[in-house]
Amino acid sequence: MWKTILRRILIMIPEIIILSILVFLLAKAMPGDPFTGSINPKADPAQLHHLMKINGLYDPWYQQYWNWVVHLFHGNLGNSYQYQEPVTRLIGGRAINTLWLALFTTILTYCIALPMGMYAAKHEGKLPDSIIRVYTYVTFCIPFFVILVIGVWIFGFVLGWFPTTGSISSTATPGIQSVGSRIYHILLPGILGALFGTVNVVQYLRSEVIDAKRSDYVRTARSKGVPEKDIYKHHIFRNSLLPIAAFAGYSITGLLNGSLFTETVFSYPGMGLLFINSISYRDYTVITALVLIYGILNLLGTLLSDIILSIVDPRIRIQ
Amino acid sequence: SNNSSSSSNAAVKFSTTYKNSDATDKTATKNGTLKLALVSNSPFQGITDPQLASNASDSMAFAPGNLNNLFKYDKNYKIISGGLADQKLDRSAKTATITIRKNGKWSNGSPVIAKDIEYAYEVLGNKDSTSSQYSSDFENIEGMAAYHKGTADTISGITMPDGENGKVAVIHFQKMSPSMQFVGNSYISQYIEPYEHIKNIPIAKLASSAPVRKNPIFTGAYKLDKVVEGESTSWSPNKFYYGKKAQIGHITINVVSLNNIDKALQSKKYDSVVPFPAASLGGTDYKNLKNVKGFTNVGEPSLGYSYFAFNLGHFDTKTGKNVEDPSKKMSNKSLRQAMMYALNVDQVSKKFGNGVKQRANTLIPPVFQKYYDKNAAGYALNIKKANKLLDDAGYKKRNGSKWRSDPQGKPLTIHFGAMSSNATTEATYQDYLQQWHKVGLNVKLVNGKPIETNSFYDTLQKPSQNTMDLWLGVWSLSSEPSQSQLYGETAPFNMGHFATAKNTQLINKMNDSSAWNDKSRTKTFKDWQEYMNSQAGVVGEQFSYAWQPVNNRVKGFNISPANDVDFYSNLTLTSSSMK
Amino acid sequence: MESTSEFLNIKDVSTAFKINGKYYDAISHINLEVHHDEILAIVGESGCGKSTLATTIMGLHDPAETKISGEVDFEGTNLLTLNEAGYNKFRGAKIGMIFQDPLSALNPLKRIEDQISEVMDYHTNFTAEQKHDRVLELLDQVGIVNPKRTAHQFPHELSGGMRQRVIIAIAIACKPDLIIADEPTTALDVTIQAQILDVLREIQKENHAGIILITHDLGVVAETADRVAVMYAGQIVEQGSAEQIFNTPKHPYTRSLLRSMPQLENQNDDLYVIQGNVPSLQRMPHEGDRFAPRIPWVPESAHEKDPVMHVIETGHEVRCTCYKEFKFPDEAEDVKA
Amino acid sequence: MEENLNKHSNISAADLDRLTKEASEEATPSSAKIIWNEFKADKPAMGALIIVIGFILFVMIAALFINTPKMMETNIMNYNAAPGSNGFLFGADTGGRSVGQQLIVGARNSIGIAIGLTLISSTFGICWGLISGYFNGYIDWGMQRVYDFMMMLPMTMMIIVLVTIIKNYNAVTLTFIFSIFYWEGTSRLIRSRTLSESEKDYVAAAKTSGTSNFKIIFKEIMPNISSLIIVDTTLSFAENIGVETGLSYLGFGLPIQTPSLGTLIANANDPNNITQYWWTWLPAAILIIILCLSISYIGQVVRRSADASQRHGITD
Amino acid sequence: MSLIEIKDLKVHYPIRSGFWNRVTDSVKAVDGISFNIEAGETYGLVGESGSGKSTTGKSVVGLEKVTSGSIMYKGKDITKKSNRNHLDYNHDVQMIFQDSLSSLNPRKRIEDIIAEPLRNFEHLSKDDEKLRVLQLLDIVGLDADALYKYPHQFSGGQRQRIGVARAVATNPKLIIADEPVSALDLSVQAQVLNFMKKIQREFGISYLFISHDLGVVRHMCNNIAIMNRGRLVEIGTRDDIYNHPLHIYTKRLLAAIPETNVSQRKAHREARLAVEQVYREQQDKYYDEHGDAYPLVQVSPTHAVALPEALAQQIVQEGEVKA
Ligand SMILES: Nc1ncnc2c1ncn2[C@@H]1O[C@H](COP(=O)(O)OP(=O)(O)OP(=O)(O)O)[C@@H](O)[C@H]1O
Ligand SMILES: Nc1ncnc2c1ncn2[C@@H]1O[C@H](COP(=O)(O)OP(=O)(O)OP(=O)(O)O)[C@@H](O)[C@H]1O
Ligand SMILES: [Mg+2]
Ligand SMILES: [Mg+2]
Repeated sequence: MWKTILRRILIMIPEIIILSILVFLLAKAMPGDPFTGSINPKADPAQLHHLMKINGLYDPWYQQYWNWVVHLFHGNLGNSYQYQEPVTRLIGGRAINTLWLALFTTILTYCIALPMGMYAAKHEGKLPDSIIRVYTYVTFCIPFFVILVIGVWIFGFVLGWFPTTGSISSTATPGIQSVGSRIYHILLPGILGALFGTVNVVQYLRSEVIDAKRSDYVRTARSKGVPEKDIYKHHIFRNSLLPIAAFAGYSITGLLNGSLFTETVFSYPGMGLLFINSISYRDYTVITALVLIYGILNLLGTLLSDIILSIVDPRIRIQ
Repeated sequence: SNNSSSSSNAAVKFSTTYKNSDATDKTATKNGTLKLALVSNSPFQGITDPQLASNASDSMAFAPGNLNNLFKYDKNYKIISGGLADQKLDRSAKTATITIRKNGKWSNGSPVIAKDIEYAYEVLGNKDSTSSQYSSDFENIEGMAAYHKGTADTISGITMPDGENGKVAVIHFQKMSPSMQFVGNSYISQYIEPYEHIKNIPIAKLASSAPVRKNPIFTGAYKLDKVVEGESTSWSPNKFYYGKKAQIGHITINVVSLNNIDKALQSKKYDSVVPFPAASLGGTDYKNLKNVKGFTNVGEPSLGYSYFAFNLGHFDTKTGKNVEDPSKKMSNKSLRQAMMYALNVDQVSKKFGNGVKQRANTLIPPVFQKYYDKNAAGYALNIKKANKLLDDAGYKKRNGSKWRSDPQGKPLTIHFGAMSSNATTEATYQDYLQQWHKVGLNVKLVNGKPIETNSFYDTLQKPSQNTMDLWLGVWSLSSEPSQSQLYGETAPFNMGHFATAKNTQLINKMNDSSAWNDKSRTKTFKDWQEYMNSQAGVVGEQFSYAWQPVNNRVKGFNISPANDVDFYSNLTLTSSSMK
Repeated sequence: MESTSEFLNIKDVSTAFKINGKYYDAISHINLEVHHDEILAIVGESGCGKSTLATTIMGLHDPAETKISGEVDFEGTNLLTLNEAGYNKFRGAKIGMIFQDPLSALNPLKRIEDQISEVMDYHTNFTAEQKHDRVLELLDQVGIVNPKRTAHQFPHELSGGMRQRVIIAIAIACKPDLIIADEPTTALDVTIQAQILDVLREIQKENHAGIILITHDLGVVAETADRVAVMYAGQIVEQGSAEQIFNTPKHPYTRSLLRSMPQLENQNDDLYVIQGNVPSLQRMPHEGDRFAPRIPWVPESAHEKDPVMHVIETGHEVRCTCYKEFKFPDEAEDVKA
Repeated sequence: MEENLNKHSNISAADLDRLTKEASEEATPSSAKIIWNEFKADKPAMGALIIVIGFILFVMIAALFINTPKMMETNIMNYNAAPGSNGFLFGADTGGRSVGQQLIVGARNSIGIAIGLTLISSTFGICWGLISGYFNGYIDWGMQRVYDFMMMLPMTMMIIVLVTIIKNYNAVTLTFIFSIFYWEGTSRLIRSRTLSESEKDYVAAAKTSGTSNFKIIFKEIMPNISSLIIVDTTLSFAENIGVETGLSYLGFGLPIQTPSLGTLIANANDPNNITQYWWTWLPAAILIIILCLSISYIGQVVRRSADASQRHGITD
Repeated sequence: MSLIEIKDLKVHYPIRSGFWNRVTDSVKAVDGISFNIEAGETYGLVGESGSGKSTTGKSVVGLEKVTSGSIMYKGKDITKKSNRNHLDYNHDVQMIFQDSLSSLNPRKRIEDIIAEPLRNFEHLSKDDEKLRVLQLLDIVGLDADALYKYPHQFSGGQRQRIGVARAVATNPKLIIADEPVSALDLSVQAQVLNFMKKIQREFGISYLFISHDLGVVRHMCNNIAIMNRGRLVEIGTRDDIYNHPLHIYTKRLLAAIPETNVSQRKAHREARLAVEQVYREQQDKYYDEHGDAYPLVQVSPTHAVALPEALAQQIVQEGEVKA
């Protein structure tokens, strides 16, 4: 099993290299440079050229790429031009925020979606099922940011239940209070994200359960005299939940995508917002690093899913 | 009140001060928290060192620390005594002598010393410095050029008569400039660096170092308690502050996005926003916020303005000078004037500015009360005149075309460059295009749509470009009003390459020896404004107010530049909860 | 063969499925008895209702989609009147069932041991240890060479024959009186089929159980069955002891089936082919002899209007009197010649 | 041998026509017919179908009568005019432009993008999935690596980067950019079905009948997964209508001169507009939801008719 | 010369494992088999599930990539694709599949299904083609109205006959029939077998008849090969195999055939158990040290068995004594 995982990771390496070159080139191809944006009378263009030069921005791209790779092997992703800070540290701080939020959203998604999906499937075709299906349809059809914007407006401003910006209150003292404050800040984005994220899980789970309900092994269980309740517990739910567990890895992709929106709407300083800002500042180093990190996270998500799946499903267990 | 706005078409009048008649509630003040919002769409960067910071968010986020400002100044930004240091200029000796007050201390209790002044120049001019604020003007300081190149280890032109730990620093210039009297000039830094605090850190790494980001020290009324990266700062009184002691127990500053600020203030999440001379709550915000209960609005003319510029030549990289090109499409003065007369900026300002914006009648904004020519006519809507100018200059509709062609009879298409922004600005662009179409000029947006900021400046900063014939740009100004860096003959930011002899002469005059005389300098500025208006090479579009609502529990809120140094120490609260 | 008491008595059972809102009989008016210590084979072509009969006895039909009438008298209880909980007392405990497809009938995610002991969870009060021992015992009993190892494996790790043995182990775990085996060997090779049938027989001997063996393979029937019921189009058309059915078949359908088997004697001849097809549920005729369309040369008059079972000798019953006049077309010619 | 065959046949050429005719009368309904029957049997689905088709037609035709440049002319005097005022039935937006007209043109543009995107990405994804699923070995391996790579790319980020690079993009370019990233889902689905379909004996039969691989893929396998293709395409169409809105919200969507449902809904990014000027964004949002709901409902019906056991309509 | 000569055919499927996922082992689905099929005969291939029958069949028809060995047809080795293309091989060699439903494309009408090989190999005019299809339908006893129907509208037996019609469309010389009747009911099975025989009689087609049902094989085949784990264990005429089986594996297969004579079932069962007993006890005698079958040795002109020479002779003699 470890061997297989290791092999999978090795296979990823060329993909990551190609991605890095691609991203690097694309970032360079964007019009402007990190210093154009800071146009104000105090900034002497000569000084900007000087800065461009000492940052090697006039070198040919392969040279720049090579330098970047060399630095990368020293654990250095370069400096952010905008934030004048090592990219690793900058992203490190933001990544924690994004991952907090993502983790919370994931947990919440499953807390909401699992009962919903199972309930709907158990009462297939009846009223609760219809209601849940309508819910999933409608949520599927509303663009994510609309959910966010309206959520912020209602729960943040009108009702004032939740904070609307940031990741932590500025006055929270370290310790319990600051953890509490962090949780308080991710509640609303987390709930809204989860509301959106449930759609896939509910639909997937529902069809899994319905398939399982009709399967031969459930008929076998019935013929063993297992009561209906236990059939659901031991056979149907268990068998349909396992593939859902593997879904968690794939959902990383969706969460990361969503982070661009959630963080923008909530001014939540995570990687998504950092990306949007860095785009307008042409902060190459940050853009490159973020795309690469998101790409790697996507890869790891897939890997994670495969691993979970191979753990829970004996049929595809990796030796 | 210290109302600087007397422009005829501004609908709203702001006071720079919120005169709160309630009594200060001592306990509420002592235990309370003043909550300020920092309006920005992106997290602030967290660079507390103002010389290294590259955008305004940081200076707002760390404003209660007073950003290591050396000088106190008056409402015209002229340096006066009474700040952390006093400055004395000696024109004959070509020196500036800066003397730190005896009780000047950093917020960690250590004294402010002469080396702190000198080190500011070293940080700025170091060859590895990441600061983008260095400009060739600083090479007016003796030895600065050598230091910047890396051939000298120190700046020979800065001396410390009492030694590094003394209180006096003397700067030797090659040439004195009247602008040195003003804060924000490009010869004398207004900042100091806490040398002892940061001396062990290579200048190249300063911006990312802990003393700058994690545990910075300040000279202002408040000291930093905590910074949540990119999001918020919180402050408490600095007991080492030399001046009036700070009174409010805590100040917090939180980043709030432009989209959310109205709602945030309406729902009383903040007392006010961090005051900043060029910060802008726009006209729409004003419309939404002007009547919110419990708040009073204060404002002063902004340090920024928007302008139309025409592409008139190119930048000669060899000589380092802007050169006009008579063959350019927009070289015809009548054409330029006609285009400006065709616009109804007044209407736009009224509609979208809701009174906090007004048509710019000149290129010096009203915040510079002394220099601003309030009587300049500028370009108010006058279609008839526009048509006449065009007709007279030979821009006629030929062969039944609905568009005017150029005097040679060739079809004329003018490319208008505009930056992408919010819906109202983009509606404004459309309005301008329509106005130009009304006088028969075929004006089109470059690429058919507003251009994203970076691409916009990327195009304009090329030494020579033909993509944009005219464009709408924005300046946020330094508090020193000289124009050489914007419109000077050698200024790379003179992106329209407007460079007549008269212009060069007037701009030089702003800073030559005659300018030491305030009256004479004022006249030069007015002459220049008149000249610029007549040439229509660059024409102001809108001036605006830097305004903000203040909750009525706050007392002592005065955003006049003259109060800048003491702004935070003057604040108190009249109640523990927001009104 | 100690007792031959009947313990399952199926009386007039019909099962109808709802298709497009209408009910169609898949089996109609079935009467059958099963005795201890016997193997009753039910044979018939695909689609004639064999599985439906089995699942009806087991009560595995969704009541919303099916309509069942009649009586299934199992040791004095009419199963059809039971509720779900009541039924569960019988399923697995008194009645075991073996399904056709051995792969899909096992839960792919559970170990063999868990699947076998599950049935004991509900019908015995064994301790975990006892259950474990019993599982190994059962696996051994059904002829698995290494019970310990197999108990730990997952279904996909076993071959088809082994899976079928596991299913048998599940069915007999609680020593049921009745085992219903629905085509237990169809998916298997001849050699394995023979082994599985051996296992079934041994178990029956040990438990004195009655077995209903559903199959369409006449060879299997001939080898294993004590009594045989031949089904056609939802009805039983002939039943009797294995000897009666194979040596003196009466019903034209039974005779046709037997005749279409490749035999040593007619090696180079064509095989006999029954004309036409088994009618689908919606096209099932509800009057007259359902087999009549497939033997058109038999005169109309030979068929009863409402065919009933006729007793020919003890235990041997045939539906409809057409058997009396039935001759294969070529035989008829032979007679003429 | 040829004679042998003929000996067996007593069919004359004249009979041929008659037989052909008789046979074709007995022919089973095509899948289109089955789907149609399904719609006839399901009233709400019929309603949804009519709404969608009717709306698309309306928008396409009505948009022809709207002079877009004229419509997009600003009139700042009508700044956010309320519905019913100044002759604006649906109100006006910040630029004083009719929301009603923008809805029509915007819907046309959004639907256009959705159609284009669905066509391009589905066609590509289907071909990719078919080819990759049919051939095993290096072709499949290579195609799977490309697929893996595409899956790794953070979609929205890449689109934003691309949109930033391409200075002069419009609806068409945007459609193409989206297409780069939207074929994966389809290709994955199609591939897995193709894999299982390729195992079936009719493929082997076609091979032994001398049919070329290309023909087997597109003439044998593809029709067999056509119901899957139809369902997937319908559902992606529903999804694609909303694709551009998100980017417009982030400010990387269509330029303001090209109205779309996305640019309209993006008006909601200012919380003030949410209540104060609700007409600038709400109708577009509702429109998207209704369209998307109807289309996904249609997708469900199509899916049902593809699955014979769930059909409501009588087909026999 | 035989119609088809199969020589030392091997088909191995790679098993990948280890860190680099390299081929470390292989499934020897077919592991060196040789036999010839004569024109006009039905050659039976019998064995347990997984013994490699289908793989052999697919290799002969060209659907499987062969690892080594040769299959000669008209003097050319058709394991090479170029040779197959050159000969229009599948014009002459066709296949009937086990699962009649899956072997007919459910989206195609019968006309198109049957015409498919015609369209590829014989470019006929539209009318000629239709005529041929009708003739073919006629041959397999289906009505003309079948033309426009879809496969699912037919019963299993009818579908299998359609499969036969498609296979004979190009007048092939050899048809590989891979368990053509094992999914069918008894009565339907009879139908299909009858048609196959009829067509053979009329067109002189050869069959490679693959089955694990020895009853059916006996009914159909003149020559029979018994396959066990990728190798042949016994080859012979019908009489050789059924009446004089030599290899224990063959005997075991034969013993497992259910006895239809009810009165003899007890005896039959005992006989079977006896064979099983021998099979279990004497495995090492009949298989080599790897558990594989030995190479074939000829014991009579028609009969060969995979045993060491000496053992083969011994068993032959024992058999004669018994007989
Ligand atoms: N759930 C159901 N709904 C509708 N019709 C059904 C259902 N189950 C079975 N049938 C129909 O009932 C008839 C009898 O089916 P059944 O499965 O009992 O036949 P069988 O004799 O077991 O056939 P096989 O040998 O193929 O298993 C068939 O025509 C079948 O199509
Ligand atoms: N594509 C494949 N990859 C790996 N192994 C295979 C493949 N195809 C067949 N095998 C293996 O080759 C062996 C022979 O398979 P084959 O299908 O030829 O057997 P068979 O005799 O036809 O069996 P059956 O009677 O079940 O059809 C089996 O062990 C099978 O698992
Ligand atoms: Mg059945
Ligand atoms: Mg096979």
